[in-house]
Amino acid sequence: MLLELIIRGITIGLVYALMGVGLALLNGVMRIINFAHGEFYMIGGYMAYYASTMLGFQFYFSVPTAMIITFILGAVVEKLLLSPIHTQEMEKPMDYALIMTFGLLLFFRQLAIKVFGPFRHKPADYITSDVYILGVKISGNEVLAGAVSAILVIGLAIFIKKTWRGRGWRATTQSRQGAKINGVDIGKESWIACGVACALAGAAGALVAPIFTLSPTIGGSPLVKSYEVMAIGGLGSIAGSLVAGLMLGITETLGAFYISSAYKDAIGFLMMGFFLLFRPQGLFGQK
Amino acid sequence: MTNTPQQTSLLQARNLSMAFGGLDVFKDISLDIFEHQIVALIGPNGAGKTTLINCITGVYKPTEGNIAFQGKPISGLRPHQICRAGIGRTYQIPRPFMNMTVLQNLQVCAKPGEKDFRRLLDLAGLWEKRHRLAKALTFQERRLLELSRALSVNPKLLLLDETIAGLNPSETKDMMTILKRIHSEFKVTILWVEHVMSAIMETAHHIFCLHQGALIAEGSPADIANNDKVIEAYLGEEYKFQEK
Amino acid sequence: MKKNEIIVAVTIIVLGLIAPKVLPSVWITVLSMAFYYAILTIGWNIIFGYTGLFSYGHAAFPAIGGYTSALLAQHIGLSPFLGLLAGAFIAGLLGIVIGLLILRVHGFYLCLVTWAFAEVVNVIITAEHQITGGTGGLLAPTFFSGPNAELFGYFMGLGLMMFAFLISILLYHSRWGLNLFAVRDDIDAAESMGIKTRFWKVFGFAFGCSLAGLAGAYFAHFLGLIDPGIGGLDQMGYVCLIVIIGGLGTVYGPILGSFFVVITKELISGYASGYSLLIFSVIMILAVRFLSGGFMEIIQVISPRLNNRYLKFVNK
Amino acid sequence: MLKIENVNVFYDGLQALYSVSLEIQVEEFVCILGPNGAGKSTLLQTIAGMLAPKQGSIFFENRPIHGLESYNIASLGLALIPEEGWLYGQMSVEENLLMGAYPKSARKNIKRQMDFVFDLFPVLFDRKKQLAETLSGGQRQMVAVGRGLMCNPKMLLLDEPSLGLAPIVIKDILKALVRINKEEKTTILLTEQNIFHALKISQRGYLLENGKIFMQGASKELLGNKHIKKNYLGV
Amino acid sequence: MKKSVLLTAFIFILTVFLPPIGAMAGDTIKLGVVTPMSTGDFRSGKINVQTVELAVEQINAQGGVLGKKLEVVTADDEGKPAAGVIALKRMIAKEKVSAVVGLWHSSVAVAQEKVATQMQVPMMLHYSWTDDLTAGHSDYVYRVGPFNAEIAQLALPYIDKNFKNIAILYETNAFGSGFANYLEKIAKAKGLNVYSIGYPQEATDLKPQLLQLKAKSPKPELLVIAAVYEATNLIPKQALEIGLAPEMQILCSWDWPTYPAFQEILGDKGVGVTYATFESDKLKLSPLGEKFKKAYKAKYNVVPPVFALFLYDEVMILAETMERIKSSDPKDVAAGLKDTKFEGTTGLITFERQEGPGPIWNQWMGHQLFINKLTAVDGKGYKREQIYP
Repeated sequence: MLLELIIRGITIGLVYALMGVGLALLNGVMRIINFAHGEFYMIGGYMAYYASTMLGFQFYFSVPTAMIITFILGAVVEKLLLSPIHTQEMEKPMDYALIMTFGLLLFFRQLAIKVFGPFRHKPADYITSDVYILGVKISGNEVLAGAVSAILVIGLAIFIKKTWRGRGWRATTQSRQGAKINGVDIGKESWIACGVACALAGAAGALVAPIFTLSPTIGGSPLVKSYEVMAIGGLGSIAGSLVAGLMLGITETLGAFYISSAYKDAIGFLMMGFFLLFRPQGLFGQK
Repeated sequence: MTNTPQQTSLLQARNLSMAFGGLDVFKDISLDIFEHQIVALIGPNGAGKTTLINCITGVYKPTEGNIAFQGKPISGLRPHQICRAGIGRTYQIPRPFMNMTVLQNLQVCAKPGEKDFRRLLDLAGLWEKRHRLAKALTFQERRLLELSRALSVNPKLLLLDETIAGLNPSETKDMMTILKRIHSEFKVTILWVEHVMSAIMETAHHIFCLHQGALIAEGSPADIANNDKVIEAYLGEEYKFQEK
Repeated sequence: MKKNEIIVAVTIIVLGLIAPKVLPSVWITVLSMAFYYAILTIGWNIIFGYTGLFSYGHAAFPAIGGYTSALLAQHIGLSPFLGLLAGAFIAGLLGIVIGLLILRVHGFYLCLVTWAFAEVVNVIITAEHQITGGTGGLLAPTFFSGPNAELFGYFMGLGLMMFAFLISILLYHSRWGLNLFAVRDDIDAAESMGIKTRFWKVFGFAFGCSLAGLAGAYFAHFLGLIDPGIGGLDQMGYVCLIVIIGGLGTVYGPILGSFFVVITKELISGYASGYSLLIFSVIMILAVRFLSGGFMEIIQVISPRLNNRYLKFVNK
Repeated sequence: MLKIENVNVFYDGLQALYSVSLEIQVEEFVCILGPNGAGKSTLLQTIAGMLAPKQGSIFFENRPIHGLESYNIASLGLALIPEEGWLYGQMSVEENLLMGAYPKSARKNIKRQMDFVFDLFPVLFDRKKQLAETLSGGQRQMVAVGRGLMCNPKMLLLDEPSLGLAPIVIKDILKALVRINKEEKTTILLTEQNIFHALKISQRGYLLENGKIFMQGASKELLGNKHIKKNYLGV
Repeated sequence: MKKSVLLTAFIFILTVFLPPIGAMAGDTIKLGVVTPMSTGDFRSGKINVQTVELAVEQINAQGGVLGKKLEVVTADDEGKPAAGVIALKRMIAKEKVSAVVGLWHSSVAVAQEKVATQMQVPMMLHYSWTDDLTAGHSDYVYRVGPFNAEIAQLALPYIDKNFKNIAILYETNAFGSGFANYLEKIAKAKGLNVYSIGYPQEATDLKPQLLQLKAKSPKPELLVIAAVYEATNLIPKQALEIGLAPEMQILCSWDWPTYPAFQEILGDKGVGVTYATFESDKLKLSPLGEKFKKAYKAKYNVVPPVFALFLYDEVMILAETMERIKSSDPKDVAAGLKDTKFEGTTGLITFERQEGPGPIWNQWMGHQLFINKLTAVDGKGYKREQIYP
């Protein structure tokens, strides 16, 4: 049983990591708190659903479609609504971002109810057969979600580490002024980074859509998880987010089984609270 | 030099050291500040002057050494306790409470019952503007407000951090007048960190010179001006460059 | 307490007393909700607007207050009026505990920690369904019974709101309030100027929480029911919205904002039922995008002179 | 090379620069002297586009740059080495240096520039995998200077590179500056509090006081100037 | 200061003693429908509204009630107790309805019951199963439909006959907890081994709970799902995915497997799931019931679910009661309902006052429970087979 729990924890943990990584990126480059992150997850899920039902796409087309649309949406949102944070000198940028993204959360959720309908939808299973990992039966969808999440997170980590743009983003995270004088166009990088973060959330939504199904309100839980991942892994740390996601996934699964399934969601929050209070730099960060 | 300095020690620092993450800011500093003097603390940028002020006011706890104020040890106390013991301070960049009115800025710090705000604000020339928010004031006015706020706690010792930096000559002159008035009218001892040498030479009774975390000289203005080490610290050592 | 504020307070009381006679009776519920939000947001205004602590877990405290009072009424038959006190007391007590915990975190971290706390409270309420009734909620006795119960509940709310309003005004003009403002504006400078910042931080936080607890208990006994929705994230969003629209850190802000938001919501839902939240979120986004200063900014944009008068009015 | 005309800059409501004008020729080594708070950093940051002048104009190679964003200015070959360093603490020395070559135009000859930087500061070569925040003050300053050099700049703006450093380290850095000026033909504009250092290695100097150019002249002349000694020590 | 206090006191006295402006009596009789319309089980809510509209249409076509037309007013309770209470309060205050029907989720109705009693407006329940709703014996709450204790009793013989170890997965709300507790009690009394686990109604990941069941020994042979919210469709799917089903049989507590969403989510994996229902080809309808079924099919092009029958009965009962007592005043209607004797769609409906505590005071009883199994699936839907009785 323990083995089964750990394997399940890892699969879900990878999806958490994917959500958290996007948020960590956003927070690093733009220094804002984003409450609408979960809504891009929801939109990504719906986009994959429509791509698969209306256009008949297989998952290797429908998931990228969802990512492209959420990328565009994220970039537009940044350009129109969030950019004043770094283009104008704001007295309280955090409050602005908080309330703005909260407004976006409400907006997307309500719009989704009107556009997609309040009904629960589910795209056709991406992989219909089950997979056995170390003798544990796991549905193909979950394996796919875990694997693609891992690939995306590692891909982002490599992108951030190796490319000019990625290096620029990391530089912006650590010293905005330094990045400015080194020639980083923060306005432009912000919308790209925001788009990428949203695309990652959209990918997560698209990947788990056949597992947990879709409804306009599904954005809440992944939002919460991504904040937990980000806080545990350290603000702006990609590697930290990956480890934190796995840690959260495994702890939650084990906790729900051995302690109480009703308190499953509290586990992540308690971990987050603990880290914020006693190790605010996260798992890997230095003070 | 209007007053005759009395030789009672108000603040004693003994073997003070401060380090951040293994990096020494200053090391083994001992100094005495005597009552009713204007004492200046000079030194090039990065010498550790502001850190010293922060140690005295309790913002940082010195890694080693003791500070005594009026004979009582104050190191390890929280800043508000040190303030209540009679030490007021200002900041390099003025930090009044921006979203409070000028009057509120004074009211909040003063001990209850002492209501002589008019005198303090007249000194700063801000009585007319007492209902304005601090953030609506000019830079110079904010600095004056901060000064009168520091006086409102009835300090025995006032720590000033670069009070005339960034002021133009006429403003500097005004500020000097105000400082002298504060010294004579409010009977406070002043420890003044400053860069502008001319101002210090004119006002201070006693000068400490800090360089790279060590006290390299102390004495009267005249002594300091002719001190080789001080000149060296400011003008730099002679370096020989291989110039073609 | 200034003359202007007395005038405003009396006007609100007068309008509040007349309203049930002239407005259709459906407005009683609506306005009572506005009273609830006003008490709740006055609390948050003290925490954030006065003390400068961005608590994103404020919605947990009405839940705590409401459930405390409802449970006490259920188990030991405590009267709803004492339940208000109990709710405020327990919420304040928890506020002190959380306030002590969050002394070491600032800004973004503070926001996340308080949010985590609120969500843990919500999880507990949902998980302990044997005690709290789970998502179905818990029944609570109403203040009064009989056909006029709602009207009396309304007056009760008006009274409580005025109580909270007066407290926030008194705090605003007192030395206590000044200490909170100093902590908000510059905590280091405040500490160096002899203010016990740790104490005032916890005080401001717990005080606001206790008002939120009061609001929660009122909500429970007005509706006769409390459910976990009261502590949800969307409620927190409303709290932010109300205070920001009304004007952060001002005495009138929360009340102005509450009435504006609740009444607008009611009017919108009358004309475009089902679209109300959508329209509302658009208003919210536009308001934040273009008017970060709330109503104050509208006044400023329209007329600087009016703004000066307003400032004088508030601060005099 | 660089021409500044009547620039007025306000900083947080306070006027920091009062109609400052100066001109720097190609391959010149110019220093700006002045006490703390005189406006030296403000001036350099204004040139680099971090602050916008309220009035006045700035020309770099006869191109107006006063309206440009800092990232545009960086790609023109004008590198600022700020007082606080603005290093990327969680990135390695090598990555910090690479960031210096971020503008597209600078990415071609990274190898050469990197070698030059390591030649200037051999200590950095040994520590190139180390995180910047673990370096000592002097090494950080070297990284900052090296990062500025990575884009093969036509002109270098240095803001108090000797600040808070031990004499031996200051010596290394100043030596490096002389080399950069001579070998790379890079124009240098340097601000210093320590006038002796600055005047010793520069060709020309400006004295900035209270946001105004108080005096200017060849370094040798200024070095002997009585006013400067008086102005600094009050004797 | 003094002046303003006096002024306040004066106005307070004035307002408290002045009579409020009364609402005008309208020229229609209003019937309220408070039901989930946006979130919660809004699909059923839609059927509720349609049913009432159909019934009112029929009544108005025959001349209305007391010479006036009946008018339907609807309100959304969002499936949430607080929203439901506010919706009901507003409905009563604003519209002056004569009675309220269509109430759905038990947890919402439990809260609404207090409001209706306090505001003295009769409310009628048709498919909210919690015993407590009528256990309070309020004069304003009536139920034409089944309730938890009754359903558990009806299902028990089937469970007892086929299984030894059963598991109950329930929503932690009034309906779910109530049903699970009662079933557990009577099943244990029969000597069955029962595991029961609750979960919050919004949850979409039920694997933690299912994994706990999977680790139990002896293994449960039957999983009873006591749930109403939409996410519950995921439980059979997730049970299959972790390998708990199909060894363990799944029994859904009512007929939501017949809804289209079930097929969308489960597809061919839904085959083999069983569910309890009141609907069957064997269910005998009265002539009124047949007539309603036909009319509903004609108007909405689907066969009405069984709860629509109960709701239809309620509207008819209300109309009949008003005619009988010659009044549409809510208080009178509530009193008049006690003497109901109405030949409904499935049989005679009376609200007899039986002795003793429990839910059966204002409750019509006359149900038969069937258990169906999904046997095959094609493009149109599942094929089902009745396995009990």
